[in-house]
Amino acid sequence: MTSVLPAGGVAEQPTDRTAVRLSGVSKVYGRGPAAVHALDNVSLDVAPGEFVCLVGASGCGKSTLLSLVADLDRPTAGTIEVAGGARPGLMFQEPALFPWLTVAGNVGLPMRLRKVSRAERAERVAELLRTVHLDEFGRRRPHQLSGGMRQRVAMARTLALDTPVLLMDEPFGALDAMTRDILHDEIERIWQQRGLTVLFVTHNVREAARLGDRIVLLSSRPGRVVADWRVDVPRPRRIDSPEIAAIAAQVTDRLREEVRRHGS
Amino acid sequence: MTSVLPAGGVAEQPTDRTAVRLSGVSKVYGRGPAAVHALDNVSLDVAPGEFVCLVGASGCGKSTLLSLVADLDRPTAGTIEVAGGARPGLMFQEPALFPWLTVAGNVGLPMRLRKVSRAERAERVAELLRTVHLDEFGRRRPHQLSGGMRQRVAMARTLALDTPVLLMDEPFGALDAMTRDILHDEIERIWQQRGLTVLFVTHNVREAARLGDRIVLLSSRPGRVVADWRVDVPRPRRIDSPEIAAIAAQVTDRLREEVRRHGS
Amino acid sequence: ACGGKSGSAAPSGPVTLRLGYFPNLTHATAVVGVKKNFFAERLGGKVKLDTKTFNAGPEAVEALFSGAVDATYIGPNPTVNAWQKSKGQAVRVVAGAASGGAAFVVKPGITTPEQLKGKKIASPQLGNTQDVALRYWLKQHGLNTTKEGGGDVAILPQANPDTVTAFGTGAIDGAWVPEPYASRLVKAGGKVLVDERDLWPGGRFVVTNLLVSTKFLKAHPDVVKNLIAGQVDANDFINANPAEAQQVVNAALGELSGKAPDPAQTADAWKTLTFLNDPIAPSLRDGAKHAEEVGLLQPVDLTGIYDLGPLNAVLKARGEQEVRA
Amino acid sequence: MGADRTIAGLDALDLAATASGESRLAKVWASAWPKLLALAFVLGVWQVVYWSGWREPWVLPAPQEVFADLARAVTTADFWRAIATTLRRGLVGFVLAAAIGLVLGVAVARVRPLRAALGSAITALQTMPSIAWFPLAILLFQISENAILFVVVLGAAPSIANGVISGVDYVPPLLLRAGRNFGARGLSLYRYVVAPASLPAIVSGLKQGWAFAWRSLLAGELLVIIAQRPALGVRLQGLREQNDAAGVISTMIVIFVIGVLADAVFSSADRRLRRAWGLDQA
Amino acid sequence: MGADRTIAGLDALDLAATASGESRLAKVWASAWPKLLALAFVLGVWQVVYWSGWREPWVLPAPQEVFADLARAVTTADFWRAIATTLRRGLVGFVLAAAIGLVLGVAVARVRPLRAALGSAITALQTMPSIAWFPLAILLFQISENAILFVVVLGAAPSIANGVISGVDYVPPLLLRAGRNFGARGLSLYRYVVAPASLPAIVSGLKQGWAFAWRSLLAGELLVIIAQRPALGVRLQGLREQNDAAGVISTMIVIFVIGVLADAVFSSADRRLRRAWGLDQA
Ligand SMILES: Nc1ncnc2c1ncn2[C@@H]1O[C@H](COP(=O)(O)OP(=O)(O)OP(=O)(O)O)[C@@H](O)[C@H]1O
Ligand SMILES: Nc1ncnc2c1ncn2[C@@H]1O[C@H](COP(=O)(O)OP(=O)(O)OP(=O)(O)O)[C@@H](O)[C@H]1O
Ligand SMILES: [Mg+2]
Ligand SMILES: [Mg+2]
Repeated sequence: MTSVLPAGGVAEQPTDRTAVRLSGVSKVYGRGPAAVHALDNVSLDVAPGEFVCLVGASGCGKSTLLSLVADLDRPTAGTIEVAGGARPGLMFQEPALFPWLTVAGNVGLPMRLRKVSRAERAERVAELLRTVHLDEFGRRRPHQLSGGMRQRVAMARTLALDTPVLLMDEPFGALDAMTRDILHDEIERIWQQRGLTVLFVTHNVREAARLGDRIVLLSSRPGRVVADWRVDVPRPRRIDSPEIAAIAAQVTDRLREEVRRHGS
Repeated sequence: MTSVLPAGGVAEQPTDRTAVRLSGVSKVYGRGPAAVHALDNVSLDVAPGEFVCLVGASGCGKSTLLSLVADLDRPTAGTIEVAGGARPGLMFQEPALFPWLTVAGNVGLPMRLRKVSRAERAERVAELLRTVHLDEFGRRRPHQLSGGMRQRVAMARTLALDTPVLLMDEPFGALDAMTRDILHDEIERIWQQRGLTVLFVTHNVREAARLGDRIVLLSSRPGRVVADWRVDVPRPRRIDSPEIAAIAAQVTDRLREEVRRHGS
Repeated sequence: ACGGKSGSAAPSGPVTLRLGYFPNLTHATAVVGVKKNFFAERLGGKVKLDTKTFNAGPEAVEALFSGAVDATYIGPNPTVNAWQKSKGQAVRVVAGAASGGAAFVVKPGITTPEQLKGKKIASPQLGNTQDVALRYWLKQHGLNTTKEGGGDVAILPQANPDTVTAFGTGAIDGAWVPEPYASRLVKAGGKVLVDERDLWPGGRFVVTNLLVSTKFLKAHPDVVKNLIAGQVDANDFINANPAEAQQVVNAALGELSGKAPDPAQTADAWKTLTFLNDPIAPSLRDGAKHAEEVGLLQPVDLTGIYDLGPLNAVLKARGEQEVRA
Repeated sequence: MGADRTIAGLDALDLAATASGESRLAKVWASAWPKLLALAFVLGVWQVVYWSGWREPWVLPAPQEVFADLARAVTTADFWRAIATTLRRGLVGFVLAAAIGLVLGVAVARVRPLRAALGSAITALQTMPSIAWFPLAILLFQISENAILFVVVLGAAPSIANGVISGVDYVPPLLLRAGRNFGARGLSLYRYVVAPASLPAIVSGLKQGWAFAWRSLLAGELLVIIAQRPALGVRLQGLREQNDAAGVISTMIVIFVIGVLADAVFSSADRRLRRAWGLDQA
Repeated sequence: MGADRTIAGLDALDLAATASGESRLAKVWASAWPKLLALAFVLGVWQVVYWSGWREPWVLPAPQEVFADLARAVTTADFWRAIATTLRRGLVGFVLAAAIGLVLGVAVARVRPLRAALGSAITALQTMPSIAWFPLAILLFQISENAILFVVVLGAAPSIANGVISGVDYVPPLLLRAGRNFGARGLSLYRYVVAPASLPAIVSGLKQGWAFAWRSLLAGELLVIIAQRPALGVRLQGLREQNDAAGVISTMIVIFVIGVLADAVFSSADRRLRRAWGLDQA
């Protein structure tokens, strides 16, 4: 059902079937004695169409890794390659909505930047807002929304990017269990429909098991890949199914061990 | 083990044993056709020293309720009373850290405002940072922290307020399961030591069952109290114990029903 | 059109003469000449007169230097500056326009030079005509002054309107100023200690003259001659009809500020002025010498600053007495 | 119970307006009475000082004298022509300065070598008094409207550029990162992210720029007095030279009123911005 | 694979400095060469225009003539005394204006009736030219340093107040709520939350205020020329009245250099702020 690789990172042979490849990536913030080694020699290959969940303790470097893959920051060492020159879309850990735009304006912006026609844009924005169950809120401003609603708008906006590679940083952190379940179905549907490659950071190990083809565990300071599970549960999956629970338990044990070793 | 009250709110007789009392509280944002009825006729009594968890779908009015209790906003109707004139401390849903202060400066600010001496402040800040496992990060700036670390700083800062009533809005939303477990223990310890009254918003129903004396369920638009459970599991509790799981399942079912009725 | 072009145009072609002046009392010649068309009549149909008004001397000289005007009425002080800065190349004085119109007004208690010791006296601007006159007069009466305002009498260069206000509040004890400010100080309770006319032979000293760019003068001597002829007509008119001239000047002042000054005040000031075509060359030279003596001017050779040929030709044609540089 | 619901002075005033449900009339009144009170106060003090005989009336005229002067002026065509001329010059100069200031500001804010080269020069230019530019203005533009415009633009553009720079510098990095991630690069990043995010600072810079433009203009109008075209700056100087205290004060009142109107324009832009951003509810 | 790692022009320049590990010397050089280049460019153009004989040398002097003038000036004591006097006045006036502007700004920003009463008046005062205040300055302060200070403060304080107002208006409501929740009310809310949160806008307002102060000062120094005290404003006006083009330009250079130094002070405050807030890494 699951296969645990040896800790220390993936060492597969490079193939053409790689959507995202990190080779020996390190990231150090600052210099001198105050330097923070956020990532240390991380290597990771993600196949096209794969749904990879990243888990790890708070502050272990997950967000850093995503921002490197999204080319918003440069690694201190190592290389990052994204297949076909595609720019990955990133859903940030914070909603990062533009306060000067309405909800619909925020969701429509990536399309405006791609010069999608106004009519098509309106249609797609409406569809995306339906996906995140905010169809009535298009004309609101970000400050008029609740925390969870903002997160959903951010998700719709990232989906509007239409990129083949999607990076999501705790997209459902501020959502109640029900809404989260519904959005699990939606994101799975979109992933399958569009044939996306997804790198998905979460703290909810069950969520990782519910969604991922693989679960990658990062250690803390410095961030290293310490475990990599393949989740072979057939889809559609249910988050409260015993198989998912079993995998979650296994990952949780390993995570607990990591946290104990390093402190949080 | 649990007692479910009739939906529609608490109707106990007012007693001296009330720390926080909401009577017929409504909150409407905006006016005219665009008005949002965030809360509608909410009544709720919290006994001194009680740990009450609030759950509800995204956008149902939980944050609104907390900000009314914290006196940061005025109810459109109804009254809110807090025992002994104590000002409740609120941990916001966002970290809301001050970018111009270091981590230690942020945590120390509530004490500075109370004119706590410099030496005592330094000591307490160090203690609070130990509590949230960020003892090495006192001299960092908020922008140098990860999302989960920021949330923990915000928690330490709220604890520095030393108020008898504590309001927490999804304090552990951005934390991994391990760190969260550790902080569950910490917050429970502090709550018991200080004899606090806590109103705690969470999306994690297990967390609610793990921590709460009571779990209150709000419905969506307009927000109303629709259920109120007493959690009689003796402490210390474990989040993965079957009793907690059973209560969580019960709450989840009711929540699911609510969400289905209203849409998310 | 820029200066270069009109300066080098063939004398026969259409020419534009750009003439500058200040809308104030001492420029009454120019104001009357323009408003009553004396210039236009003399210049004839072939020459277009384009007038520009300035607020102060430096702008007028800047405009003359950069070719934005071809001629301007201006005071003796900027005249000397323009001559000196351009090393005698850029400009020539071709006529005078007015004389007089400056006085030393003090608080009533002061009647003798000795009483000025330790007092604060204002002048319009360091090194200008009145400032030099004040310092020279004080020196003649044994009172020392310095450029920095030290010495026996403290001299404060100050804008004339502010001087009137300052005198009104008692902040200064007197001022050597041109008209109409001298009259205003008198109205504010001051007393004339020195009328500058009393210091000059014949009571005449230059206050306004006509400065022409050398280039334009060389290219269009006939135009300059006609301009001067217009000015002579204007001065004749002023001297023959002082009341009407005052009205014209008052109206011109009113155009600027939206409000004409009190005619009585204008009449008061008018009495101290003489409008004449003689540039009173000795007073310019003596003024410069005085300035040198009180240390406000580098020695300057004014030889050649006057070109009075066209003026004398005009005067001769009218049978009037010629003037000398 | 006795809840702690007392609010300290300042905060009570802060919160007063948050309470909704005021009628329209009440709102107008709330904005009008402080203005009227301030006006009454100033007039009162002035009148009392006048009555006290502190200074002669020709130095410090009575309020009624000034208002009589103003009443006389408003009936003349020249008064309105002067205002129209100066306003037109001010607007043209301001628009030019805004265009130059915006471009310069954006370029300097984001292109490092340009910032190193020109950053400090912008402030230095801002501190240069208008009269210093007069010779250059005449040299370049002779005696023309353009010479006045030149002085106005040199006065206002640096201020606007500085506003833009400060705005661009404080755009939250998270929003920039979001914009980049959406494929906004170069110009489109400016158009869709940097510009709107720095709009508040830009509006504030434009307001400061207007003040610089207006002051430079009133000085610059003295540079070349263009015939047959009355202007406020010339008028102010003319009255000053006539030592007409009442006239000077009444012209100051006109300048003041124009300033208040200009402020109303900027403030309404600013208020709309704050409402949209959710900043007026704190 | 062929990853899309090309970065468009502007962005490349943006990012250039993010790359760490530069040596100290390299940094100094990176900030110096654009300045030197700009300087060389200006001097070059000036020299070429001079050589072209476009204008006579007394209208547009050669660079070397101006620098010779400057070199002569710097050896005189009066030159340095003039700079010292004007700088001292500027600093005193600016500090006064800053104090008044800050208090006024905070009061107007948060007390609604005051805002309604004075909000627009502040901008209107800002647009009032310095010469309009001269009569009042003399009335109130006679012939004294205080008259100059009065004009400077009236010039700069409104600008600073406007900066403060704009800063206070844009404090994120969340931070205000957090501050209130921690028990910060009234003054302490200002001290611990509003003031630091609006610091960037305040610094920018102070910079604009300095420019206003400096310009008002150079005009105001002509108002009362105080004995034995040479000053830059007087010097500039004196040289202009003598139509001494080289002298005017060399004085402009001095004013420019002082402006650059003033900017350096404000910029370093601003840079420190941005570093602390984590804004210089975008
Ligand atoms: N300032 C505001 N203006 C208008 N509407 C608002 C405002 N703040 C909140 N709302 C609305 O009030 C409702 C309740 O919001 P609230 O933030 O209390 O929800 P919540 O229960 O905390 O949700 P979440 O779990 O997503 O944080 C939402 O529909 C929201 O859109
Ligand atoms: N700009 C920065 N400057 C300095 N240190 C930083 C910066 N950004 C992140 N770090 C540090 O890098 C480490 C990894 O941060 P990162 O945000 O990647 O963690 P994370 O895994 O996303 O954590 P979380 O789950 O809490 O969001 C942390 O120790 C953090 O303090
Ligand atoms: Mg993170
Ligand atoms: Mg909430």
